[in-house]
Amino acid sequence: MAVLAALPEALAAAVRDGDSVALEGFTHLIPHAAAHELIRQGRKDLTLIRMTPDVIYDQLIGAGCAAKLVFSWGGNPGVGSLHRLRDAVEHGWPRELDIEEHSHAGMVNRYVAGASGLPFAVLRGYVGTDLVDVTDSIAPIDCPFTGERLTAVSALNPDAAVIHAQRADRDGNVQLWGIVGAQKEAVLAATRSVVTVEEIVDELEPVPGAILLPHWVVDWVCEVPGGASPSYAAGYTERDNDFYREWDAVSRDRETFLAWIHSNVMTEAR
Amino acid sequence: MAVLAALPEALAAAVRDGDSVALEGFTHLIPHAAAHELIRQGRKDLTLIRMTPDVIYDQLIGAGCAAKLVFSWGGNPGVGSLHRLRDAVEHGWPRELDIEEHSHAGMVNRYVAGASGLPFAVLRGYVGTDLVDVTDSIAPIDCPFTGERLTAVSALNPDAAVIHAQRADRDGNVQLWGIVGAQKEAVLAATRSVVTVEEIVDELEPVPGAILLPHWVVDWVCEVPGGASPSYAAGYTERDNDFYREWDAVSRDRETFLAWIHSNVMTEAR
Amino acid sequence: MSDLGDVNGGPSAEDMMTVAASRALEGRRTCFVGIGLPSLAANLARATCAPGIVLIYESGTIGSKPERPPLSIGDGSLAETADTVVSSAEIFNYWLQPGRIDVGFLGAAQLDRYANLNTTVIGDYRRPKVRLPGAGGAPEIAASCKETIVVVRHTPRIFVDRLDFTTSVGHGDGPGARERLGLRGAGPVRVITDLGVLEPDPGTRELVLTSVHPGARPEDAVARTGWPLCVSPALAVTEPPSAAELDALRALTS
Amino acid sequence: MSDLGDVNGGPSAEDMMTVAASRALEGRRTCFVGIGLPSLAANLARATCAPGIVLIYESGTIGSKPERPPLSIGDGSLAETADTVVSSAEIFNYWLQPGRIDVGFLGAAQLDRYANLNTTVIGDYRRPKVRLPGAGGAPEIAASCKETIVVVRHTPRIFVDRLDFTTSVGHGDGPGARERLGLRGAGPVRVITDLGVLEPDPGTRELVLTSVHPGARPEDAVARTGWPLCVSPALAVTEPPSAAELDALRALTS
Repeated sequence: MAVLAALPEALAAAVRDGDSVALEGFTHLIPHAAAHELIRQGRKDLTLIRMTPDVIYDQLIGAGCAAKLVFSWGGNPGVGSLHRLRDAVEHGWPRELDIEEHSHAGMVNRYVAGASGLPFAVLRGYVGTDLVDVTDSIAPIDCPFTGERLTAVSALNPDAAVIHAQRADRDGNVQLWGIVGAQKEAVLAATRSVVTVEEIVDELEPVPGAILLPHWVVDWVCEVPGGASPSYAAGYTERDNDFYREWDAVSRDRETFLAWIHSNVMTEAR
Repeated sequence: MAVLAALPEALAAAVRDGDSVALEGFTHLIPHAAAHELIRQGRKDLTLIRMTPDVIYDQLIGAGCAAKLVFSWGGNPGVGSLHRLRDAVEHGWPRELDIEEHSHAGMVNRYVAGASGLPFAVLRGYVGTDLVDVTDSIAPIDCPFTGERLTAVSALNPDAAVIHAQRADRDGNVQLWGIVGAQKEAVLAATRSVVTVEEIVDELEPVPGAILLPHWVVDWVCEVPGGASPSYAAGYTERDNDFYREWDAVSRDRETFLAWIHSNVMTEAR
Repeated sequence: MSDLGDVNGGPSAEDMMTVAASRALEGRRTCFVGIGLPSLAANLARATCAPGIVLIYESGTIGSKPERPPLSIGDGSLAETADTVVSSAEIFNYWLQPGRIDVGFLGAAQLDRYANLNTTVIGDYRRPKVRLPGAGGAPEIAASCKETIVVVRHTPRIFVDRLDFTTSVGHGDGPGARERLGLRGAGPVRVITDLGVLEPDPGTRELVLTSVHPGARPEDAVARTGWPLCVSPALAVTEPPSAAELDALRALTS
Repeated sequence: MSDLGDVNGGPSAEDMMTVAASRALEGRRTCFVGIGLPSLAANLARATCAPGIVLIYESGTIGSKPERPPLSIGDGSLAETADTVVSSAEIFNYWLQPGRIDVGFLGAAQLDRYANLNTTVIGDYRRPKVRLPGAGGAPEIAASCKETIVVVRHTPRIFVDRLDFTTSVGHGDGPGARERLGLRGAGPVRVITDLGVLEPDPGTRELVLTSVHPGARPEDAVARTGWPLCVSPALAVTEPPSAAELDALRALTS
């Protein structure tokens, strides 16, 4: 049952050290403000889950919040590598980072299984790739009708899902539209959920292409205007592509990165 | 690639004797006009597929078009039994009707598997019911990660799917909204598809809750205003609940039924 | 048939059944609703004891608030008044299956002492005496909702010693059956009829008559049950419908 | 590096690669587009040889018609100009997996003689020299599209004898490999580089240089390939970019 709350309180209640957390979003509606709050709260040993870890996961990893990353594509879209992710994987800085790696099709089906109350999902995927050898949550499965061999992936049920959406009403019904990614599945698969929104409104006007997360499957709703920036919220904010380009330089160097976190995250007005 | 066509031509090309055909819809957008055209064309030996066979399936079965019914709930919603379906199953009139019976959850997952290019789907279902004993397309399956036993159902890939929608554009992009049921899955799972629409428009205005079937997955689009009546098309027509109540009396008696078909279907203006 | 006063325009046995069913939703947050009497009772609950309850229909509507109970579960009013409408695939996979819905409302053509249900056939499956509509959403509602409530008329044709076909599992063959089958919901917690209320015995899981409606006698229930029905030593009498309940019911059905 | 005349403001090798890639979409109905050069080429095709082509992005947009190629595959312009936007689950399960998409466009950090691709790591998987972004949608694009086209620069770092990691399967270990693995699409039909075009030999499935771009020499391609590259006896020279192609390209990138 959704509770309207301030972001620090909601995240303190929803995300604890050692939790598995999915801050989902496919380029659109990335929950930057929530990720920064997790860094400020000094969360440790998180298992970070996401199809497309980008700048906020680079920041969480570089800030030492993560023990493990479960993902399918980790990059700065259209720009290049995530240098903090690379530094963690290649050199163990600031700490070793475990990797559980899938394809997008596999990751999204893991969320679907989690949202559906199933322990696994079936897909045509991975066959002939080396992912099968390095990832334990992939296994062959045979069709009981045709005998055909397919691939199973285990369900994802994060301890917490954190997403950003355009708006919610005062009951906590959440509405989002545009590229909707795997956000619904992540929230439905998770034990706890926090949704930051651009605004809280009296009435949710229907919007073409919008999906709704009913108040009774959401735990906390926090009004955080601009909470996706430098990502965007269709209808509210524009993507700051320059920020993503500039992040490449900021993140290449450990000291520059730490200074950036200090100035832009740790001292950000709460 | 969608072709705009007249309904008789489209159905003559899409549905042949002996085909498996899904005329889908969940109370809303039931393709009555298309079903009547199939009766007029004298189709035989069809395997009729649908989650919720209602009056049009009663008519197709009573008219002798069907050899088999694959379904999960066959009734006149809110009214009672389908008497033609009952007569076929209980007394083999006008011919024997094979039955392949599922639950809604199983049927819809069979469509999902078919639409997804998979030979089966997995669900929590059927366990402890007698459906397991009478239906071959249900089988146990074990999770390769947890060992838990679940249920598999085989995919449905009808030879043809026939649905009704609110509208299409001149390229054949189809838009439908309101209760959307399993129509998208039925079309994506089928080899061929026919969509009747209330109107063909120059431009499809976005509508909240609407789904779109792109022109390149639809084969024939036919403008048939009122083609769902006495079912309804949200935003265009209202459900004629009286017709459904009156169908109970019409369909109880074989002669009354045949006379109704003669007057209302066979002699209907094409 | 018990009769609370049809002739005087008072509540009928059917009204009492509906009201009793509506009361069973008090304190519940979400309800998966079948069509017919369950839908009427669920909407009555929304108008009386459970104003905030979220009604979910298997046609894919979540949070429907119809002014009148619809003839069919696919009525336009369910979609128009819903918080959201989802596909058939989504309603069963994302919403029903994981067990996130508090209570499921079911009817049946046959019910046995463990509240297992038949909605498939009377007689032999391959050449039945009566071909019923079939399973619909019931098997998975019965499996997955946190609890289920069954609403049926109390007649010997329905309350049978042995089902002709098991469409939906209640308490299976007794204690531990649901756990052995891997069904995650608690199963039927109450059967509401036009005569009274039955609840599974906590030990044997067999249905016990725990309440009779005003004007109905436990003997009537026993006589209309195809197995030796146990009557609770603490048998209660159902609180009669209040004026507010009857007014709300009339407003829904007038 | 071949150079078609950068100094004179004429087409660069990069332009030639983009134009050649765009031409590969002629006659195709639907294309699953990766980001970067594939997206630019796909949108160039829409502006030139394949005006009706339906572009599908893994962010869930179907029928996107952006005025400019987006920086990321989740850009707002892709959703705003799309025929429809679907969830991540739907784009992979209903649209990509069943093999209904004609052609998939892929890039890679490493490619071998059978057009198998690596986008995961350079070096050892557990302690890599370079950690690359990973698989994304590529393994299933490579498996499921009716055909795939790979667009990469022709350098020794990319054209390797042996992949450090197989992220996406091309022609596996040669003839019959895709069938043995149960991959239903035909796999890579063309590799387009800044030097020319490679196609799998119909018998051996090994990539053969079948065309060089104007100004490029087959020796350049052989020298930049980590295995003994076969050159087709019928080696063609790629038609240079037309004025219309270059104008359209400038309009997209200016």
